Amino acid sequence: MFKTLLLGATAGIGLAALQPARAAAKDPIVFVAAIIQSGPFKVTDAQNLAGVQFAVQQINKAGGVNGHPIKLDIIDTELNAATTKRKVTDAVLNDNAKAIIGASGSDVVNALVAVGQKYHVPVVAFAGEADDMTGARFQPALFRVASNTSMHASAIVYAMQHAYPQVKKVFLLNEDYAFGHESETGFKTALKGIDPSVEVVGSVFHPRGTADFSPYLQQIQASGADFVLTADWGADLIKLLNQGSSFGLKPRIGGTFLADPEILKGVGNAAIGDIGSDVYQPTIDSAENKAFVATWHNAYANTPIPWPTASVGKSYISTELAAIAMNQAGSTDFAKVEKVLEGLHYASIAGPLVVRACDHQVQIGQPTGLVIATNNNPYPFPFIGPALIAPLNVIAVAPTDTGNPRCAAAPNG
Amino acid sequence: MTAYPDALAEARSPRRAQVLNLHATVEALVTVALLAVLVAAPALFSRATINDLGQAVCLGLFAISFNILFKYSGLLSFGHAAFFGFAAYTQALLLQSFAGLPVPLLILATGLSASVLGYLIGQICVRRSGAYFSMTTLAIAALFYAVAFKWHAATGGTDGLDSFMPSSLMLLPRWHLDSPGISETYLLVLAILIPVAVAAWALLELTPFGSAVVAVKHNEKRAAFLGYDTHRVKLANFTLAAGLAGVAGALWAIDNSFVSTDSIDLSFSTTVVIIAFLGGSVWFWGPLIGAVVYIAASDWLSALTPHWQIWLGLAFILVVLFAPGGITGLVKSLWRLALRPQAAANV
Amino acid sequence: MSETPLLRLDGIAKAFAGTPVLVDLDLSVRAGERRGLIGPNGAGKTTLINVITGAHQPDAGDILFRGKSIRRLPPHRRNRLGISRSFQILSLFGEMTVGENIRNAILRYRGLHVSPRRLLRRLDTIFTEVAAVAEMVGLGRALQERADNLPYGMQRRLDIALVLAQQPELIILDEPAAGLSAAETRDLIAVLQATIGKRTLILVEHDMDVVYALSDRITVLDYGLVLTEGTPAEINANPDVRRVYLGEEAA
Amino acid sequence: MSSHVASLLVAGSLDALTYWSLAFMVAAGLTVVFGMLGFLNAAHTSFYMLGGYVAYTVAGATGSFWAALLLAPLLVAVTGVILERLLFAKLYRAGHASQLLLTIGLAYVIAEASKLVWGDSAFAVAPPPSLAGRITVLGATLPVYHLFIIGAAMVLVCVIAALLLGTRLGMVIRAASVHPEMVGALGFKVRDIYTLVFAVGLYLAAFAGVVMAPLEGVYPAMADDALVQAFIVVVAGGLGSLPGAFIVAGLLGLVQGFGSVFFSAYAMFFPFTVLGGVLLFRPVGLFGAKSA
Repeated sequence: MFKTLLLGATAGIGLAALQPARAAAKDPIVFVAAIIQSGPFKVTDAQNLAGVQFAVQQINKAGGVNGHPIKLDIIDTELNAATTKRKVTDAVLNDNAKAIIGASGSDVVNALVAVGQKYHVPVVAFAGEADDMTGARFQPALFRVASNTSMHASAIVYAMQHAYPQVKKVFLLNEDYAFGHESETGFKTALKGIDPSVEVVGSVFHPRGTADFSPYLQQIQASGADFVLTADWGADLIKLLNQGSSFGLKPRIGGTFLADPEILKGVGNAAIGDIGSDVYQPTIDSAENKAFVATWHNAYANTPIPWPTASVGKSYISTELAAIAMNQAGSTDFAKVEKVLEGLHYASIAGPLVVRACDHQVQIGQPTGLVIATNNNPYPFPFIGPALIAPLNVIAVAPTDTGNPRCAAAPNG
Repeated sequence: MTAYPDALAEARSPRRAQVLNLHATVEALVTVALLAVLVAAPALFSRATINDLGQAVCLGLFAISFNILFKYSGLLSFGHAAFFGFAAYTQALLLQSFAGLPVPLLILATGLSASVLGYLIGQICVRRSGAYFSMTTLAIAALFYAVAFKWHAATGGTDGLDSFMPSSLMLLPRWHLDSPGISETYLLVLAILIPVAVAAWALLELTPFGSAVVAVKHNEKRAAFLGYDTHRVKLANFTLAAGLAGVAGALWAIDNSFVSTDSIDLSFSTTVVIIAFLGGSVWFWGPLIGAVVYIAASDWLSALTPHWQIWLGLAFILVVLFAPGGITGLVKSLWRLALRPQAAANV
Repeated sequence: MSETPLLRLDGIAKAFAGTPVLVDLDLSVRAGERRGLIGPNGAGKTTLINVITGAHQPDAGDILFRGKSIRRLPPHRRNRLGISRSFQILSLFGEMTVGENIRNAILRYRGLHVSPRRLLRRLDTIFTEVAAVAEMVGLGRALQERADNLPYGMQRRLDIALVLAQQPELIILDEPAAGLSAAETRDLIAVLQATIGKRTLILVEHDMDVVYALSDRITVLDYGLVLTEGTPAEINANPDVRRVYLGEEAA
Repeated sequence: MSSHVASLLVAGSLDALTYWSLAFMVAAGLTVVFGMLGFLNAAHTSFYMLGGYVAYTVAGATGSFWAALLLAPLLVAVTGVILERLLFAKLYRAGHASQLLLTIGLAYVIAEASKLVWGDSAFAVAPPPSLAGRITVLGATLPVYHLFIIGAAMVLVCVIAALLLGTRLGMVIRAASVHPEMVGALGFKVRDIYTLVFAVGLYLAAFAGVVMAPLEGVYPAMADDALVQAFIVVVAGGLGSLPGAFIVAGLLGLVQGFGSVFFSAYAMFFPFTVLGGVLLFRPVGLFGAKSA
C-alpha cells in the first residue's frame, strides 16, 4: 500500500510540476514574490500574494515591462530569513530575477535586502516597518512601500484626534520586543507633535503570545485612560480586542495593524469604533481607487478576498512601482531603475505617491478609518469605514530626522 | 561501533571477518566519495545549487552534532539550536568587531565558546536521561530564544544581524575580498567543516574516548561499576556536540552573512531532529545526507503545494515506523540484504 | 598493633522506606582473604554489596577501604581504588561484542578509557589482554559474539570476566552461580579457583558447594545482622546457622 | 489608596487563579498519558488546538458553546483512539525517542490538516451569554468567564482525582501502569486500558482547547504557543505527576498573575524562572521519581 501511495503521489506531483513550464511565455522578465506560504503565519501573506499576482496580471495585460511579460517566481519564505535568502538567491541566479517583492517579517526583509545588495536587484517591500531600515541601516537596494513605524503611529494618532477630539488621556500597550518598543516611542512622538495636550497615563509592554490580557486590562482601567494605542498584531491583537470587549473596556483602541480583515473577522462587533490605518484602504475616495476596487471585485468576488485590503494595496503598489520604474528606465538594469525610482511620483490607487530619493521610503498620505458596522462596508463583518487621509505633512518624517546619512546631506529629500 | 578487530577470531571465522571488512571498506569508500563530491561540487553544479548546498552542509554538520548526542550517548536533544544559534550570533558579533582577523581563527573561537557553553549547560542536562533530558534541553533552548528575541542591542531582536562580512577568507590575511562569491564561501565552509567532522568521527569511532561514550550509553550502571565516571563521559560528549553545533552555527552565519532568531528558535531544534532521522542516525554521515535531501525535498515540495508540511510530517511518521534507520539505514540494510546470499555462496 | 583490614564496615545501617535491612553491621575482611557471605533471602546480602560498592548510601556507619573512608565516594571512584563487582541480575553491555565488553573493563583499568589521542586499533597490548581474559573464562572463541546472543551460562562468565579483567584488589561476586546448571557451576568454580589467585574475594552465594569451594571464612547474615562468622567447617557445625539458613536450604 | 491596593490584589489573585487553571488544564492530559503509559506526546497541544477548532465548528453549527464543550473533546478523544490504535500503540515499548519523533511528525500533519479544513485564519468563539458578563469586587473588574475557567479546572481536578483514586476502574488503570502483566493476568484487557487512558489524555487536551477558545480565539499557532509552557509545567512537576503539574501550574499562576503587573518587562522569562527555581531544589521535578 505504501508503495502505491508513493507512486501515485510521485506521478501526481510530477504532472503538476510540468504545468507552469508549459504556460511560461517567451523571454519573460522574472519578478520574485517572497511570500509566507506555509506554517502558522501563512494567513498573513495570502492577501499580499493576491495583490502581487493581480498587479502582474494587470501589467502583463497592459503590455508588460518593456514589451516583455512578467513571470512571477513565488517563493515560500516559511517566515525564515535563512530559507528566504537561499531561495531568493536561487531565483536570482537561476532565473535572472529583476525585482524582489516582499515580505512579512523584518528579518526576512533584511535577508531580501542582503540578496538585492549583493546581486544588484531592487527589493520593493510591502511590509517591514522598522524606522532604521531606511534610516541608519539604509541600503540602496531597498525601496519601501510600507510606511515606517513613525508614519504609521502618526496616522493613528491623527485619526484618533479627529474621531475622538475629547480624548485627553491615552494608554500605550505594546508587545515586548524591538518593534513594540519602537512603536511606543513612535506613539509618544506623534502625540507630542499632533496634540501635546494629550497625556500618556500609562505604558506597558507585554510578552508576545500573551494568553490572558486581564492584568493589562486592569491597568488600563485603573489608569483612567480614555484611549488605547497599540502596535500589537496577529493573534495578540485579536485576543486584546476580544478580551477587552468581554472585560468591558471603555476606552476605544487605535491599532497599527487593526485595518486587516483577518483581524476584524476574528473580533466581530467588539471592534466597532476602533481605529485602524495603513498605506492603503479600499474605502479611499478617489477615481483611481474606485476603478481598482471594481476591477478587483470583478476578478476576486468569489475568493476569500472579495474586496481589496490594506495588504493587497501595498503589495499591488510594490509590484506596480517596480514595473513602472523599469518601463520608464527602458531597462531592468539596477543602476538605471534606481535612478528612475528615486523621486518617482504618480497617482497610485492609494493617492499621490513619491519615492523619496534620499531614503527610498515611499511618501504617501495615509488613509485611516473607524471600524463601522457590517451593513455599511464591503465585508460581512465590521470593517474600516470611509477613509480619512492623514496628510503627508502631518505624518512624514523629515529627512534630517531619519538618521539616514544620505538624507542629512539632502535635507529636501 | 567499530568491528572488534581480533586476529584470533578472524582466523577462526574468515567468512564473517571478510564480510565485516567489506562493510567497513564500503562505508569508508562511500564517505570519501561523498566528501569528494561535496568538494568538487563548484565544478560540477550551477551556482544556485552551490548556494543550496552551502546551507545544506551547514545544516548537515549541525545534524551530525545532534546525532553525536543521540547515536553515541542515546540523548535526544530538543534544544540543540541553542548552541547553533548562540554560535551564529557570536560569529556575527566577532566578525563585526574583529573583521581583520583570519576567519578560521574566529570560527575556532566561536566553536570553543559554544563548547564552553555546552559544558556549563551539560552540567544541568546530562544528569537526566530519556524524556527528562529532551524536555530540559527544550526548556533551555526556549530560554535562549527568549534572550535572543528580547536583547535587541546584541542580537538585533527580530531584525537579526547583518552587514558583517569576513574581509579575509583564509588564513592568509592579505587575501581581501569585499564580497566573497558563493563558491569561495562554500569552499571555506567545507575547508572547516570536513576536517572538524572527520576529527569528530575519528574521535568517536576510533579512540578509547568513543568506546567509553558508547559503553556508558549501553549500560551506564555497569560502566560506573567498572570505574567510568559516567557523568563526565556524557558531559564530555555533550560538550563535543555543543562545540560542533557551534562550528556549524559559525559556518552558517558566514554562509548566510546573516543571523536571525530563526537560527535559535524551537522549530529549528525540531528541524534538526527531523533532518538527522531522515538521513539516518545509525551512520555518522547520515545526517549530512539528510540535510541535502531535506533542503532539496522541501524546496521541491514547497514549490508544488503550500501544504507541503503535511507531506513532511507523513514522511517522518513513515520513517519512524518503517525505516528507523532513515534513508542511509534503508540503503545499508538493502545493501546487506543484497550481500548476504553472495557471502553465503562464497563459503 | 594489628594489621589494617583491607575492608572494614563500621556500624552500617540501611533502611528502605522505614524497613531496616542492615542494622549496625560490622564486618572486617583481611587482604587476601576469601570471604563467603551467606544468609536467607532478605538477610541484606545484596544490600551490603550495594553499600560497599556505592550503589546505596548507608544511613549510618562508615566504610573503610585500606583504612580510608570511602563512604562518600561514588561507585566509579571506589572501583578505581580497586573494588570491582559482578551482578546478581546480569549487567552486561548487551549490544556490544564479548571482546568489546572486556575491552571496556580493561581500557578503564589501564587508564586509557577516555584517551582521545590513541587509536583503538593501535592498542595492541589491550587486545592481547582482552583475548587472554576471554580465554581465561572460556570465552576465547566468542570474542565477536554479541553479549546478548550468548547462552546464559556464558553471560555469567562474561560478567565475571569484566571483574577479573580489571585485576581488582577486592573482587565482589554477587551470586555468580545463580541460574547455572550443576555442570556449569562446576566449570565456574574451576574457572574462579584458577583465576582469583591472591586477590581478596567477597562472595555472596546460595549454592553452598560454591561457597565452600571458594571461601576460607564465611559470614552469616540474618535480618541485617551478623549472626556468626567462622571457617567453613565451623559454620557447617554451627547449629544456629543450620537452623536459620542451611535448614531452610535443605527444605 | 488602600482600595486601589485591594482592587489590585483581587485582580492579581484572579489572574493568578486563571493562569493556574489554564496552565494546569493544558498540561494535565500530557502528564496523565506520560504518567500512566510512559508515552511522551509532543503533539499534545496539537490536540488542544484541534479541540478549539472543533469547538468553533460545533458552536457555529449549534449556536451553543455548551454543545461545543460537550462534543468537541469527545470528538477529539475518538480521533485519539483511532490514532492510538494505528500509531501510538506500536511505540509504547519503543522508548521516548521514537515516541517524540512520531508525535513531532504528527504535529506537522495535524497543523496542516487543520489548515486544510479550517483555513489559515483566526476565529473568535463567543462565550455563552450567561458567562459573557463581568462583576466588580472591591473595585476590580472580574470577567465571569475567568471564574468559569477556574471552576472548570477545579471540576477537572476533582473528576480526575475521583476517577483515579475512588473508582475500581481507576485502581485497575493505576495498577496497569505499574504492572501491566499482572493486570493482564487478572483478566483485564491492558490494551483497552491503554487506549482508554490515551483517550482521557486527549480529552483533557481538547477540553482545555475548548475552554480556552473564547479567551484566546482559535488560530494556527496556538499549538506551538502552548507547547513549551505545557512541557515546563510537566517537567517541573515531575514527569507524569498530576499533583506536581497542579502545584507548578499554581506557582506559574502566582508569578504570572502578580508579576505581569509589577515586572512586565520580564514576563517572557517567568516560566523559566519557575522551572529553574523548582529544578534547583529538586532536580527531578517536584514529584519526580529519582530513577528518571
